[in-house]
Amino acid sequence: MSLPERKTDIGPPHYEQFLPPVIKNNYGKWKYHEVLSPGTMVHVAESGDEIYTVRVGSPRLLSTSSIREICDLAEKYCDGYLRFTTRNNIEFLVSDKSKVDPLVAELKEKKYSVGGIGPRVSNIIHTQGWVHCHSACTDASGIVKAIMDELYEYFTEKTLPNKVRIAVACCVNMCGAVHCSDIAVVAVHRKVPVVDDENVAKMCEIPTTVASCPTSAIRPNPKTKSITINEEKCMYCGNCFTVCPPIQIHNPEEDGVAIVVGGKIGSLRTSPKFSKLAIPFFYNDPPRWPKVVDAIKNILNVYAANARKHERVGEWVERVGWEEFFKLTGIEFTFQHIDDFTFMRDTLRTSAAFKF
Amino acid sequence: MSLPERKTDIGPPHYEQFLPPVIKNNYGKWKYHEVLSPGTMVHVAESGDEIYTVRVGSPRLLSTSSIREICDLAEKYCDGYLRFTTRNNIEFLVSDKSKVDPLVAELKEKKYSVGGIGPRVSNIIHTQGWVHCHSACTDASGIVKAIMDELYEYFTEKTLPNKVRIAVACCVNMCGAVHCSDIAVVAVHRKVPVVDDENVAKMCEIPTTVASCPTSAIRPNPKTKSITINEEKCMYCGNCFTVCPPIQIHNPEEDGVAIVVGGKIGSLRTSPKFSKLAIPFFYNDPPRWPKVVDAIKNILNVYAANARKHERVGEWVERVGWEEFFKLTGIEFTFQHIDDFTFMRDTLRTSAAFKF
Amino acid sequence: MSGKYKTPLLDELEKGPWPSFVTEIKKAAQSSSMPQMADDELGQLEKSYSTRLGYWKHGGIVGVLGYGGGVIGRYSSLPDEFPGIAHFHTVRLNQPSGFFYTAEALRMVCDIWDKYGSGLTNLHGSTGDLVLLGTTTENLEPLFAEYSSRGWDLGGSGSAMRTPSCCVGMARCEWANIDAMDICNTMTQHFQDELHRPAFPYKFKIKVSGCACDCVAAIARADLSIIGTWKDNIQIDQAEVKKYADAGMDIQAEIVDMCPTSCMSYDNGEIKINDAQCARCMHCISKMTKALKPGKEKGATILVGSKAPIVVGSLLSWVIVPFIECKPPYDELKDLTEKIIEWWDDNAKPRERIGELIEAKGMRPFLEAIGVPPQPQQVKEPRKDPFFFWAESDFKK
Amino acid sequence: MSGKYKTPLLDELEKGPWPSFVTEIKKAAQSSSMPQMADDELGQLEKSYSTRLGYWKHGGIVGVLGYGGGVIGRYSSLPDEFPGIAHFHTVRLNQPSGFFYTAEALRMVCDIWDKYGSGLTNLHGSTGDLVLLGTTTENLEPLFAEYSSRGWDLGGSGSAMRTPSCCVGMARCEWANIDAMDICNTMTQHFQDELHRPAFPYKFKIKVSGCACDCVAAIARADLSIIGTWKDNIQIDQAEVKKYADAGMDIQAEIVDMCPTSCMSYDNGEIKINDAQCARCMHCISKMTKALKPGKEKGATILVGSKAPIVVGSLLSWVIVPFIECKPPYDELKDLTEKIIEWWDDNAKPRERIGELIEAKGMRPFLEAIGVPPQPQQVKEPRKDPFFFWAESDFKK
Amino acid sequence: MPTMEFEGKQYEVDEEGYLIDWSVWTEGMAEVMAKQDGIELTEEHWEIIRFLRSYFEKYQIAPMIKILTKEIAKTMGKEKGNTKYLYELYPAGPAKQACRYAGLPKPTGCV
Amino acid sequence: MPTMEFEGKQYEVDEEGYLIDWSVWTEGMAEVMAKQDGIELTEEHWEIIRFLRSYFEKYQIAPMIKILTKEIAKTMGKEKGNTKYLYELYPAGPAKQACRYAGLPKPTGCV
Ligand code: SRM
Ligand code: SRM
Ligand code: SRM
Ligand code: SRM
Ligand code: SF4
Ligand code: SF4
Ligand code: SF4
Ligand code: SF4
Ligand code: SF4
Ligand code: SF4
Ligand code: SF4
Ligand code: SF4
Repeated sequence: MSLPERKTDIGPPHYEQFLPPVIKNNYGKWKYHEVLSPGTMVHVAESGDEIYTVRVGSPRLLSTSSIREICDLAEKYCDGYLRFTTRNNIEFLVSDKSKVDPLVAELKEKKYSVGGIGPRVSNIIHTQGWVHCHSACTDASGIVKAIMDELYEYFTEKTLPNKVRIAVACCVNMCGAVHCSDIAVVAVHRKVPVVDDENVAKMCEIPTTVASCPTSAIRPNPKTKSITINEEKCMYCGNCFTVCPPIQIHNPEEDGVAIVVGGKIGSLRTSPKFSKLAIPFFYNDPPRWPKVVDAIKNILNVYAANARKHERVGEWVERVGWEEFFKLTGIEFTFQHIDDFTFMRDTLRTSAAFKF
Repeated sequence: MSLPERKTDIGPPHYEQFLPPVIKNNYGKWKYHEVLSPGTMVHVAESGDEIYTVRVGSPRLLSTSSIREICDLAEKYCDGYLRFTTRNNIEFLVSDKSKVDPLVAELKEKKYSVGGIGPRVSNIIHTQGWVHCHSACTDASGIVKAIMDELYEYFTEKTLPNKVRIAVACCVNMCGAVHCSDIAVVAVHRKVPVVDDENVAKMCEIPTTVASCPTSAIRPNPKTKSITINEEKCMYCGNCFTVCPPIQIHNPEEDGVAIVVGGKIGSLRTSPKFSKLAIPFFYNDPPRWPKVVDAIKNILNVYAANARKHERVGEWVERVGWEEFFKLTGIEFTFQHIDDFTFMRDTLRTSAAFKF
Repeated sequence: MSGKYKTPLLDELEKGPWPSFVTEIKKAAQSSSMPQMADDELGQLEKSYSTRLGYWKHGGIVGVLGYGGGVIGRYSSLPDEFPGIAHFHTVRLNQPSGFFYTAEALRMVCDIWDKYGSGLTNLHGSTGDLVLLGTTTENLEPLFAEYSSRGWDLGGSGSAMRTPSCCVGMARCEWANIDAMDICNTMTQHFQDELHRPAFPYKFKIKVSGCACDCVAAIARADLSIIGTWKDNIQIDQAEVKKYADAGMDIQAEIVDMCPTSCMSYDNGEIKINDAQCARCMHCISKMTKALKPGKEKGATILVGSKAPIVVGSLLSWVIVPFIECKPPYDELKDLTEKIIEWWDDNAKPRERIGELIEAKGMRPFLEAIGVPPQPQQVKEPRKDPFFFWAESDFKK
Repeated sequence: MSGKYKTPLLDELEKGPWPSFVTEIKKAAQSSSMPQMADDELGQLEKSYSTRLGYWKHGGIVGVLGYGGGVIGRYSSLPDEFPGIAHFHTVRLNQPSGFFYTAEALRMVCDIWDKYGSGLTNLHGSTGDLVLLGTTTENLEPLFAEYSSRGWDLGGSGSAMRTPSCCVGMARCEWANIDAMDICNTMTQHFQDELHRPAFPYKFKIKVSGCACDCVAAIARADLSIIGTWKDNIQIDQAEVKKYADAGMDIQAEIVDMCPTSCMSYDNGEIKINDAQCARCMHCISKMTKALKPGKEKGATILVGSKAPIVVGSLLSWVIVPFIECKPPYDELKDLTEKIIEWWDDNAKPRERIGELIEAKGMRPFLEAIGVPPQPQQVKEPRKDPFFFWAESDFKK
Repeated sequence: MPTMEFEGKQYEVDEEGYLIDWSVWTEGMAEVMAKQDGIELTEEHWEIIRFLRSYFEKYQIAPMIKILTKEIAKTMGKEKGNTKYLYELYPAGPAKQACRYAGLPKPTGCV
Repeated sequence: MPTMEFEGKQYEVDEEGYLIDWSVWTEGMAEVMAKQDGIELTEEHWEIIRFLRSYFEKYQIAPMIKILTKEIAKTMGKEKGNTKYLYELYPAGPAKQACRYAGLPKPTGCV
């Protein structure tokens, strides 16, 4: 079979061709929206036109078969129009109000997870993990599934003080937005990488490898034409492994995940915030990482019970103080919590006022 | 004349011998105090005993003659008891209430500056300047005198939203508490130091000199056995000059002072704060540095007009935002204001929310 | 064709209400023309679950002719045990702005993918691409020919411009101050060469959000973050304010007291805003969308530099241009972006992101190079130490 | 003997209401037995005012026998022009804690000083010493003999313990939670050897404040900052609360709304405090001293590390021990201080302050060395990046 | 581990044909590799290979593309100092293909 | 600039008697300086002077006091490895007096 004519530099298809007519007609002229249920909302245009959105959860890792099923539903209820959200949920774009309830009914019948709109837990941003990435220090999809099963009702029903954005990163490269999430899981190594001198000499750019280390723990070793790592200085970031494969960072015995909390993205009320370390380590515990799931649920519950309406996790913690966060959640405070890197100065307590 | 017997390691005289009886009797048992006027306050003990304090300003640099005059007054009104404050004011400790008014009257008659208690400008913390320090990049005493003359009524009469702590440092060693003052003057160099190679080679520890540079601008120069300074990297801190005298940092043409604002020490309401750069430079302009004085008065006035009661300068600025501070004071914002050193990350704006 | 491996651990993850990726992998084997790929993916993943170790080699260097990016080479480190995934490359298709599709278009993507790949996808990748997960080297050229002939192009990878992405913006949001989708699409088209042929020191990402809610997380993960805002006054509909109050909203506590600048008041059922003091944070607007609206003089704030924590800790983007107009054809924006990239490209070391470069060199040379003056909006607070540079030009003043 | 030089510039600074240091210099020449010192000081200063340049050489290395510190050597760089200040050393007399004096004691200080020095003083130096400004090398020994025989000792200088200082504390302040003056005096006596014979990597300063108002600025300029606090509940006198209200204080706005932890309320004329949430910041107490008082279970917070900006920016002290009892003979405090100093002395490079050393090594080795466990009170917030160390001992858990 | 035959000897390469040991490379290997890709190495191709190789030997790292294009501009003329030209010569990409021919370590990381 | 006479030659010193040029020092100068201070240099004194001098020649910096005391403890016995002992030998302070005798640059800074 001869191949069709190949093109380059055409860029993505123009979005316009995928917009439902009501959106095209009211583009930039929306007046307000209303959240009708945890999984449905309506946007009303200045013209009075309406577009209904029905949101369902997605594992993000989708088979073509599942995509086709979703397409079927979109055709049945939405003239074929659908979109995905920036957090990988599926949104059915219903122009005909009367089709909303039947769509929702069919979705629920087919066990789709309708929800995620408004002040609740939405989909978990995550990345490849053992499914596809050589850098993975844990599996992302499995942790996500385990957490979402447990927090399911926070997606489909329950209300929280505000949105809670959860993320999972399968290594410190942090391909998601873990560094600014309300609650996030990030996989971490805990052992100095093992250097295969022979292959480092053959396969690696030594200056690049030396330069890759954030703590200057790496020095060239002229004798072996390889490198040596100062064990005192190494904090297991794996950046050397990224640029030089024969430096092996994975250690299935001692790899695992940390939990960070209190980040946010939006500039509402308070500035965007980085997530901060809450729990430094759990061993990898597939398939369901039960301790990780429990810990997250605990944090979420304490937040739900203590935060004021509209307060994000980080805003609540900053209002009550981190010392209070540790007390309320019962999380142990360890040496790992104390910053000894870039932000050390910025994070140590420089005030005589604090809570006991 | 034979010398009296020399002693060592005796430490300072014990304070107890200098305490007025009423203080000794009520030590640690004070109940409350009341500010009676800008220069007088009374402390009342649980026992009902009272001690009156009359505070007067001091240039800190005092001649023995002046000290004797003060002693005379202390003897006349306070049984000889007096103290100095941590900001170098003189405090007459009056145990007999009836002597307070006569003391104040005599002080005023003798042109002492009675004041500095409560929410006002107190004495300016400052250091040696040209009077005694080789490191001085300006004179401290002169600037202090010029400022206090201008702000005099804020010491003796006027009320401000809260205390305003002013300081002057004659070089970036900052022997005062300039780095945490409401408003402060700090002398700065602006030119790369000039190296006298021959004397550096003879008189300096080269490794110490190299290590002294915060920006690693200094490299040893094996040829001259001296050092070389990378002009691009030098930010004129003078630390090399401190450890190696033949490196000359003074430049009378281009030395001058910067004004920093918004620092505080106490942990009340908000954490202690570093002062931040308000105006990067004024030329040294002895004897009265009029532009510096004007600039400080302007900042003080804007603060007085805009801050809420009990707000310190830094608290006010942080509430309204630094962009508002520059707008209200009319101070020009320059490249120098943008941190490019230790705290750069911490100071750049990482939010979409700010005022225009 | 599924069921090649026993997967007791993964099967656990088919239980529970949330949709299961394990089920998806199993389903993929049903429709793909190469079912062995998803099968072996499942088998290897089960092995990872039992040994707690991944089995992928470092990224490979495969691609399509004429492009330097868009494909992530991937090889199993156990090709003998799992031959179906000896090659298991991902293809990044550049998503349409805003992630809008028709069923028809998506089906086309699926059909081609079933023909040349594993049948597994990510909708979407973290950067925004439509990620096709798992194909072989020999299939890359035909696959690209089919996709490109049908209007789909590859996204970015490597040391290149990365696929820009954006929030839904004006398509379905009443708060969009800029046309995020149009800007995203325009920038993507404008930088096609930079996107496909890596020639930068490292990756460069662009993300566009219509307002400070920042629904595409631009401020945290884009070298260039474009965020919509306005200059004039918030539009207030007092009748609607009253309705919120009537519906039980505690306007004082939920809105006024949470305003970060305390520039609002609520008296006699009316909201008043001192707009000169408003920071346009979006809190009040987002919680009272029927009553409050952004102003009419719209544009964007340009921020630069965010990234993940490697090497010395994450960065959030820094405000560079507080306000810029954003109207088609967006010449000013393109121009500014080009200057930003040029300075970075000229000065960065390999693997140095622009945020890191600015940190290394200081704001001044960067701002001078792109022709933006210093402004208080660029800082949260001025510097705290007395160590600042002077340029020769400063002395002339 | 004054009037040797024309000083038109300095004379300007005798005008105006604030007391003039110029007048003081002129006066010093009247009483000192060496009037030429103050005279030449004035002359050289006038020259500095006209040239905008100082004329002092780098610090000299003079002192008294058996001591390594306490005197700052100073030489004019224009000894021929100003011979009176060819030598112009300062002597640091260790002040009595709290800066209390009797007229008698001060007169004695003056008399000796007029005999051996310029007649100029600083009451006090920034560290706290009673500074005697300007004497010659040959006068140092006799001067020291006279002062020491009369109960006065030198303060610190050089790479040594520096003269500790403190706020007025229990002597005249109702908020003192610790006996700042007694602690200051005790520590000064305890560290006499370290104070007089420099053997540290650099200076080490101790300052003691009775409460979080921190009237001696301990948190900003002491390597070891001791700040009084309490553990139990703020003592409230509701009758006095009422009086403040009656006197016109807006308690809600000035007190309750300014409480940083929002742990107060004011209802029906009564203040209630949720003490578990109180940060003991001193705001409410300081503004309503008749109504509110610190609790009864008193002690101190120990903070470490503050200093001026050289080398890489100022530091504020960091909380190390949130609460420690402080009762005579203060054994726990002395012990802790010794451990802190020992770790620093063992590890620091020359000219490295303890705050800088902790920054270089991390909190963990420091806390482990002094036997203090990690506690959330030590941080404002936990770390933001995922880069943290593990010790072998952590794995055993 | 796959291998590549050259002048009768076997050399280890990875699954993408990169030499495992950069130090064993000789010029002839580039010809063999190019032939496999159906590319005839012209002097223009060699210009790039030689630059890559000598740069690597000097600095132990592959040059950034911008350094490569600058060098090309210098030696081949300004109009050729751009990525377009490089992709004409090496359609699979200069970083990928030319580095392989030059026997450099496989580029890692950022993909 | 004041000078010091030694073996018939004049050497520049500062107002406190420190040699301006540390490189011109010879052992005999120490004797001269000590004599001026009324100190008789014993072997114990020399132990310190030689250590200071050799340390400086090796590292170009004066040792910290704690390094000096450690060294003394090593060579002279533990009970002498303290500042008290050093001040007995050099009442004006080891850093000040012994460094001067050893011809080291005058200590700067921190006073
Ligand atoms: C659909 C989506 C944009 C898209 O292009 O796909 C979107 C859509 C809307 N966002 Fe968003 N946001 C979307 C991701 C985000 C993100 C990005 C993220 O999570 O990675 C953020 C930043 C989160 C953060 O700050 O950490 C985000 C922060 C907000 C906020 C700010 C919430 C706050 O108070 O902090 C609002 C305002 C609100 O909820 O009141 C908002 C409000 C909205 C509104 C109400 C805007 C509108 O008028 O249409 C939309 C529906 C809200 C909802 O889902 O509850 N959206 N929104 C994204 C849906 C993701 C999902 O599937 O859950
Ligand atoms: C006398 C002195 C202590 C001493 O041992 O010498 C002292 C004495 C008192 N201070 Fe202070 N403070 C003294 C230096 C300080 C300092 C240190 C400094 O300025 O370098 C501070 C920290 C300043 C800062 O935060 O930057 C200081 C911050 C305070 C505060 C906190 C003010 C605030 O709200 O931020 C109070 C409470 C108040 O004023 O309500 C306070 C309150 C007091 C009280 C009312 C305490 C009392 O009950 O006796 C005393 C009289 C107040 C007054 O002068 O208005 N004192 N006070 C010092 C007088 C210095 C002077 O001559 O002006
Ligand atoms: C596929 C994707 C994760 C996903 O599952 O969605 C991904 C996957 C990888 N990322 Fe990423 N990154 C992906 C979005 C991100 C993001 C998020 C974003 O773009 O918004 C980030 C954080 C933002 C940023 O750029 O800093 C991100 C930060 C990194 C980093 C750290 C870069 C840094 O400067 O700190 C690396 C390491 C590197 O470049 O060597 C990295 C490297 C990688 C590599 C190539 C691993 C490597 O070292 O070679 C991963 C390949 C996985 C695989 O086998 O398929 N990835 N990566 C995302 C791209 C899909 C897409 O095109 O849509
Ligand atoms: C006299 C005094 C200023 C005054 O007028 O009050 C003073 C004067 C000098 N200080 Fe200071 N410092 C004085 C208190 C301070 C303070 C404040 C304090 O102790 O509370 C500080 C800031 C706190 C700190 O320690 O960081 C201070 C930080 C410095 C520094 C910077 C140290 C650092 O680590 O950053 C230097 C530079 C140095 O040590 O080389 C310095 C150096 C100096 C020198 C010795 C200059 C030098 O480089 O040789 C000055 C001698 C002046 C002279 O000719 O008399 N002085 N110096 C203060 C001591 C008087 C006293 O004993 O009471
Ligand atoms: S976070 Fe790490 S392991 Fe996960 S996809 Fe990104 S690079 Fe791979
Ligand atoms: S893992 Fe990170 S810290 Fe450790 S040697 Fe490698 S690059 Fe350096
Ligand atoms: S601040 Fe500088 S100039 Fe002033 S006394 Fe201290 S060291 Fe000397
Ligand atoms: S002045 Fe400061 S920055 Fe400049 S060379 Fe000297 S030590 Fe370095
Ligand atoms: S960022 Fe703003 S404009 Fe864009 S979808 Fe979110 S709320 Fe709407
Ligand atoms: S947008 Fe934010 S800052 Fe502006 S009025 Fe609303 S809440 Fe206040
Ligand atoms: S620090 Fe506290 S105890 Fe000491 S004087 Fe100030 S207010 Fe009183
Ligand atoms: S001491 Fe401070 S935190 Fe405690 S109640 Fe008073 S104002 Fe609030």
